[in-house]
Amino acid sequence: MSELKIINNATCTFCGCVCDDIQLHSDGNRIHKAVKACVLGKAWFLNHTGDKKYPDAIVDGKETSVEEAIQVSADLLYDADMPLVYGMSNTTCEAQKECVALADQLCGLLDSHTSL
Amino acid sequence: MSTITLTLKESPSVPLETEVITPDTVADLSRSEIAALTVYHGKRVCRLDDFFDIDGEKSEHIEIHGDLHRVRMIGKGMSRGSLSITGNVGMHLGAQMSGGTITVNGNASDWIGAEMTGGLIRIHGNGGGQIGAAYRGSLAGMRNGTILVDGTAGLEVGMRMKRGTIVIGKTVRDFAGLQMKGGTIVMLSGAEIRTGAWMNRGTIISCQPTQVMPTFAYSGAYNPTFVNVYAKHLTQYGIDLPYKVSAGTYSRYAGDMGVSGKGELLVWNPV
Amino acid sequence: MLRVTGGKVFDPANGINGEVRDLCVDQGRFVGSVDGGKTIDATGMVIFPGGVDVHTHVAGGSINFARAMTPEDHRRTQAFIRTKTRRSGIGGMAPTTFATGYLYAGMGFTTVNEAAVPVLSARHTHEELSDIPIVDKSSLVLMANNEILLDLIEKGELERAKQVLAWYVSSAKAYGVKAVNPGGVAAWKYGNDAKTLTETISGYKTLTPGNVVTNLAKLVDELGFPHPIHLHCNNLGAPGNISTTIETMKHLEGHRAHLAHLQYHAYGGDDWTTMRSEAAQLAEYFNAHPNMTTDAGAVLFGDTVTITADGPWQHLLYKLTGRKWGNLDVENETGCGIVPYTYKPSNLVNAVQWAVGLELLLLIDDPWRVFLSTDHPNGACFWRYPEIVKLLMCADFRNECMRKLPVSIMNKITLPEITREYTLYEIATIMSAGPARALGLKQKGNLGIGADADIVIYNQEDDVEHMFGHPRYVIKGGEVVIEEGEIRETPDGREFIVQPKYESDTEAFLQPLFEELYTMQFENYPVEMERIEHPDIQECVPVE
Amino acid sequence: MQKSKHLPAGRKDRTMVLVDIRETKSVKASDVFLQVRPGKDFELITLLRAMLREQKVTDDQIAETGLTREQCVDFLDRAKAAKFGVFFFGMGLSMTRGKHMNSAALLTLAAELNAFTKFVAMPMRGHGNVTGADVIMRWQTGYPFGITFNRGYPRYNPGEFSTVDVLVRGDTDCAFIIGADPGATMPQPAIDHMAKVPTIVLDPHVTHTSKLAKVHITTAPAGIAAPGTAYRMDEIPLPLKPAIDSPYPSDEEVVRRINEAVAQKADWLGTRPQSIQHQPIS
Repeated sequence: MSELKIINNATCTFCGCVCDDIQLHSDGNRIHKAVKACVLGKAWFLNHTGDKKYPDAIVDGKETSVEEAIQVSADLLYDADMPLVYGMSNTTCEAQKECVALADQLCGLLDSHTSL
Repeated sequence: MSTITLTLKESPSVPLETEVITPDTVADLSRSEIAALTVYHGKRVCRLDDFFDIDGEKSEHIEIHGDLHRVRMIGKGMSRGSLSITGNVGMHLGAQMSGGTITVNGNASDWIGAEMTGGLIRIHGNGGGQIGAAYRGSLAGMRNGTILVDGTAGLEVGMRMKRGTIVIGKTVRDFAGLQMKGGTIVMLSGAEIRTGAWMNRGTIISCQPTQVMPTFAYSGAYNPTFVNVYAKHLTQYGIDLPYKVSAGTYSRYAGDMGVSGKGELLVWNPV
Repeated sequence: MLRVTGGKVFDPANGINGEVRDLCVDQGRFVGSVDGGKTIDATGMVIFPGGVDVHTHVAGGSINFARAMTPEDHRRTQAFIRTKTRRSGIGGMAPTTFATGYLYAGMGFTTVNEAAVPVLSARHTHEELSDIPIVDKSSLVLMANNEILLDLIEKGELERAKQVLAWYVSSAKAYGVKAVNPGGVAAWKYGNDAKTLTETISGYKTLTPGNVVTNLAKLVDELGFPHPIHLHCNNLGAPGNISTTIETMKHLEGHRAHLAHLQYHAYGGDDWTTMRSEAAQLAEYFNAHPNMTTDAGAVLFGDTVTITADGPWQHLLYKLTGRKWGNLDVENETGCGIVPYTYKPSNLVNAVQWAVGLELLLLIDDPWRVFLSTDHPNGACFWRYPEIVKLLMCADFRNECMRKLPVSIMNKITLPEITREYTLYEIATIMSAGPARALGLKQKGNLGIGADADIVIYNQEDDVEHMFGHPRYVIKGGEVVIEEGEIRETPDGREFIVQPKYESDTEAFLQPLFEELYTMQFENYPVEMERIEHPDIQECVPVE
Repeated sequence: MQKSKHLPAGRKDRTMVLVDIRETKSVKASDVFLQVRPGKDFELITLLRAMLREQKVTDDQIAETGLTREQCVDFLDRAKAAKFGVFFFGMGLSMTRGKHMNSAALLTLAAELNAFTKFVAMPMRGHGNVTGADVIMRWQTGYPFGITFNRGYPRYNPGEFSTVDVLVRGDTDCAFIIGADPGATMPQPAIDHMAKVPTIVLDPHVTHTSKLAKVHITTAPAGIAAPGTAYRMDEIPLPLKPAIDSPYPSDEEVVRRINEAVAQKADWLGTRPQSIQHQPIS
């Protein structure tokens, strides 16, 4: 286990309040403490780890590489007549911009959690 | 009278946008020109004859057959002629039309006659939501014309409509006449809830008991003369609107007080 | 490398008035000569430096709110279709970011100044600015209603105020300072406004809008920002506000200042029915005081959406129109109101506004001090500038337009008496050279050696509206971006910013105040330099 | 709690009114609790609008909403007397019968209260950065959600292009899901359609949606292992500070690589014009 580092004024993205006054104590693989976080925020920070819990990628139920999965995804989206890009709640603005660009490039549908 | 007949080959896998199917577009076109009209199948740019068998040419009377539930925008913006549809049809039927007639033997989806300014749409089956409504953000829905639906209708019927008539045969869902500014909605079988919410002007007539918003004030029972006139006008479409004093009276509710509205909701009380 | 040959060059910054010159470009800048490369034969064509918009609203929380409020406009307006290399977009009253770049470049503008950014929204604004392609950008932060700053000015702690101002501008990665309705937006938090320069601002003991105006102008000069204080005067849009405006200008004596959209500040009369133009009075004072520049904030008839940090005004406008209204509050910094609006020639007030914008452009003698703007999108959308150019260049056209106005306004405006017609040289001044100079951007608005190679090439046409709306070529940083109405390339633009120095104890002073007032952490507030796409830091030189 | 020139005593200077259909733990934290009858939010807000403009309403009409006249009058008095009022509203309003109209009702009431004092309304957004998606879509496309690009430019129509409707009607033939688990939350017909068409999921976990998908790619959790930006529900962006190292790539990286892979393929846009002056369709 590497040395414990403290991150001040970290931002919690569990809910829409997006508190930015959290102090995180992390060993790089696991967050041990999330000071000032609420119950929901604590669970959010403490439940994620740097462990490899899941396969990198799965296609048709079989484990595969990210690169392979990206190629399959690109083929499927490209071949579709009306692809849909949806979600974008639990992700960064930078990823969201890529998603809008994807829907634009695909001439597809684009929608977020807001419409639910 | 010659007719152009379009028969859907098979139901498209994703929505097909066919605003080119209007009498105005095809009136002067040959069969091959009609066949080459552009339609959008999802993201693909296609020809009309990729999806339809086409018979006839140069006419402002169109008949369409098939399962058209994914075919959208038929008759959009048309100003003349007739469209006769056999089968269920998709969204935006006759939206923004200014004249002519559309008849559907089947159901039609949302946005029938949205923002229309004239003409007649008659649906013999059920209609969807937002009939004669304003598109999101627009200040006004239908400005004139007539929409008759024999069956049920969905949400927000006549939303922000300014003039014209909508008649719904069976039950209407929530928010009929939402933010209505004028015109008339007749509900032969009543509605679910929030009828006339935020209406400013206009008339909603319910021929069955229906729930009234708490922001409508009861203001007496009577038999308004204009209903008489209306009823006679609607008999030509086979619609039977009660108006005889001997048969009952209308309870009048004024509202919506939430917006200081001067609209009225008339609910028929048979004797 | 690029050479543009044979064109009639209008380069007011270098005194070139329609002479035939060759232009040489290398590495994005003008050079004395080039060997090889592409040549554009511009024989018979007119060449301008790329346009510069000194005052526009194209990015940030408020315009983005306006986009959400106006789907009906997006549906009816111009749409840019996706290509293999170019993003799609929507034009209209509040264009999307990509379309904003296409539309500005499409009429030959290569630099735009976003004129109103709350520091809290600076991070957001920069994100949007980086999504506006082709043009170079700068932004101004709102400072005239900031609680911390106003408290310091009230207490007379001006040196501290200067440090705080420098810190804010530096943190926001802004280019300069904008003041909107000084004290009025702060008063709006109490449901009040600040309509004169001498009344105490609600919530303060002694502070007046006049104090704020004078001190902010002084601080900006002392910090030496390339662009002076950019001021939206108190009492915008109200009949009789000419007295407030003249009073404001008196408070600015001895300092540099840019007065935004003066059209909205030049009215006489007591109420809406008696409202009249006082453009002549305003121009007379302005002509005699060379410390100031302005932009017209001209109005054109038609649909638009109005956006301003002036919350009280927007609530009034909402009540007048009875249409939609959006209202934003930006913590202790500022606020914003949004109201869609249609200017109609039959409306007396709108007709006066239309005339005042043109009168100011025609009655202010020095084209180096009055610039083309519509306060986009408030007076009209920026992509309608070519219509204003035609109104300025053709007195006959102006008279024809005036015939559509109600007869009863003729004694309320000066426009019918004005015969002045702008020359191409003057148009190049108000559209490019002048605003570039006012912004302190030496590399913009001129075609001299070393400047950025932003070039507009027009076919010379009698229909100047068409001519200015459809450049033959637009070249940005030496790259052909528009050719015969087609978008060729969509390179990223740069962002001009300043990084004024402040005393090292400024943060220690601010942090406790900040923690009491703000809902976010002090550390997370400044925008990191990495967030700015292609930053171009401009020097600050204190003004004596 | 923050103090200011306007509210020097912090929380003590503030009044919190809680409106809900049942007593929750939040009641303790609030100063006033109003228990509205389920499904009567729209009616209550519309009644308050009527009372605000001094229209006559009867006690019976008020009683329909579950409140008394005293409660309504007290609430309006407090709202009007406030220095700065805010309505926060959540899914109990926006996701129950009436949906967007319930939200619209509250927004309008807030607007009308500005005749008396400063008042705003703000949705309490659910998951993390959904506000960011709204904000970005608005500046890049002009619309906040419910968008189609099928004509090569953005068009908007919630109900037509919104996901639940699209899936239930079967209007899409390939779904790309990121930062959401609709397989756990959407109506069954929507889930069935996702299972029928090829679905691609990006998520830090193997989710319900992953299990019915053709492709799942594991990504680093945003803000915990992946850096970037997130918008607070009042549209203020904040920087993210990752605290752990993830063995997985970020969403941003994976979507960018998919974008690049699609860009390698032949163009189907072909013959469309570069821009159109007036859109032929709404």
